[in-house]
Amino acid sequence: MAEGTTSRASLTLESTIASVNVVEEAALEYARAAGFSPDIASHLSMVAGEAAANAVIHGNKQDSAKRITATFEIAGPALKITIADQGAGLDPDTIPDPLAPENLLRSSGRGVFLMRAFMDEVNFRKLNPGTEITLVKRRT
Amino acid sequence: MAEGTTSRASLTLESTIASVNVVEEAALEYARAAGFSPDIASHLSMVAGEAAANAVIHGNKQDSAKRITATFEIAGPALKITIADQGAGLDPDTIPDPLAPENLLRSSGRGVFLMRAFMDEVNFRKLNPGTEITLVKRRT
Amino acid sequence: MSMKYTTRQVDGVTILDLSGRITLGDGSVTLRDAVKDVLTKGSKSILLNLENVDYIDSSGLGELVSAFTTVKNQGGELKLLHLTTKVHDLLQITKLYTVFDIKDDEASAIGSFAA
Amino acid sequence: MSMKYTTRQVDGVTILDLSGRITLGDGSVTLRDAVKDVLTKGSKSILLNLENVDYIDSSGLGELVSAFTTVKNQGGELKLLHLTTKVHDLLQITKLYTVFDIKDDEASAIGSFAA
Ligand SMILES: Nc1ncnc2c1ncn2[C@@H]1O[C@H](COP(=O)(O)OP(=O)(O)O)[C@@H](O)[C@H]1O
Ligand SMILES: Nc1ncnc2c1ncn2[C@@H]1O[C@H](COP(=O)(O)OP(=O)(O)O)[C@@H](O)[C@H]1O
Repeated sequence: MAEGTTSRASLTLESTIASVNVVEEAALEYARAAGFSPDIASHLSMVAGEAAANAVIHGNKQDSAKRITATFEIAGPALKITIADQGAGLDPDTIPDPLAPENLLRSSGRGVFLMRAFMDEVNFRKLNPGTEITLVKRRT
Repeated sequence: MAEGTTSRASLTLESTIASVNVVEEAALEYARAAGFSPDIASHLSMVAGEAAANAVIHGNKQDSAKRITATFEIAGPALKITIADQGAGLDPDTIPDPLAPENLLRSSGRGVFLMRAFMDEVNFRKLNPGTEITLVKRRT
Repeated sequence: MSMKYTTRQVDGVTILDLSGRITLGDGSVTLRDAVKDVLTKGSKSILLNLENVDYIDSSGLGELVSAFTTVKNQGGELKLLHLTTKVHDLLQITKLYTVFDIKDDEASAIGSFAA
Repeated sequence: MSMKYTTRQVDGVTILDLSGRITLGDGSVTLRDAVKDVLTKGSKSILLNLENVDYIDSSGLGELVSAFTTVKNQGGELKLLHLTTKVHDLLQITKLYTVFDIKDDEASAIGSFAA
């Protein structure tokens, strides 16, 4: 896809694991379309899946009345993904550090850390109600 | 998923081949979630991809200003998929029969035929502008 | 995700061992280029081994038909080998089963070319 | 799509050859059940061969850690064999590389268990 091209996709999905898989697959497609290498596309897909899983599980608590939305935007050299839920919200500053010795053997708590490790930008925004997370990866 | 459960997903996607792949993957996920066998899920995915490809290519003619929408609904024993575009529309009665001897060696024209072969219901509806195609498959 | 192939020569027949998906986009283009390439190199007896092709859509079917007619128009023959059940069913319902010469056994498939 | 595994016994060590994806949902559940099953059968020396695992997410990492602590709490040992680069990198950035005993060679991995 040529530099400067902007494309957009938006998905409104129910709060299920199937929806997490759909977000992963969509992220993989758009990462490829944006020209990312297979390895980076795979990381982008994984991280988008982490954000979608959080929206489904922690945010909407798999409530069948609630939806998650995912958007994908290829703008110039970057892929921007947003994932939003209708849950109670979160304070990103309170998320425990999974690298701290006392957390190293926990069986969860590595999702947001992986997002930050693999993406160039990770931002949380409070919705009313819910959380929107924005993930940006730039081609270098 | 229990009988009677209704779940809904809706996707708004740009008019690209990447979007066709996203629709195929989403159809595969929801077909599995609806309890269809792997073979039928694969056919459902293929046929949803045919409808999305038609929306992108024949409908929106890959115009970057136009979008396609796809919805997935699991209702009781059925999966219902709709695909809509913003194109010039079509008259389904004018689609040539790909089984007619004079069409057998054509390199295209089998998409709608395959939809009808694999789905329980295939309906076309005229939008303003565009086409909406509804595909229904019931679990038996 | 998309299609891959390798090429073998046996008794004057070029066998293309295809694997993956022959679908809209990459898969169809790869098949077209592969067949063109074989024809350019002067071989006109082509056997497509579809044993490892598990997914074809209407674009892929269209590419198979195109390959068939392209080879035929140049005085050659294109045959199909080892269909999976899925691909077999697809050729059956689209009546393409009657168009293609479809083989189950590689040795006799090779022997069946006009040479 | 999701994870599969087969089980082998070598010199008192149970080797699980895993393949596919260890992710939220099926993949993680399969791993948990597999390890439980081995423990139930009385074996406490477990080697997870990850050679054919090409995709792990944070749930999968969590399941690996759970399996490790479950086996350890029962007085056993769980080690990892043949990491792909991708999985290796994931264990490195999450510092889990320091938690697990990770092996490159099957024979010496088997010899390293307390028995
Ligand atoms: N969308 C969200 N809504 C509410 N809370 C969230 C959301 N995403 C993450 N969290 C909170 O942040 C914590 C850390 O998330 P994460 O790093 O992904 O690890 P995990 O999901 O394995 O717990 C979660 O346990 C949860 O409390
Ligand atoms: N969404 C659409 N908008 C406009 N025309 C369409 C649409 N879908 C199908 N058509 C028309 O119907 C014809 C048959 O479609 P199809 O059976 O899928 O075969 P193919 O796409 O290979 O031509 C197309 O060639 C096109 O003219």
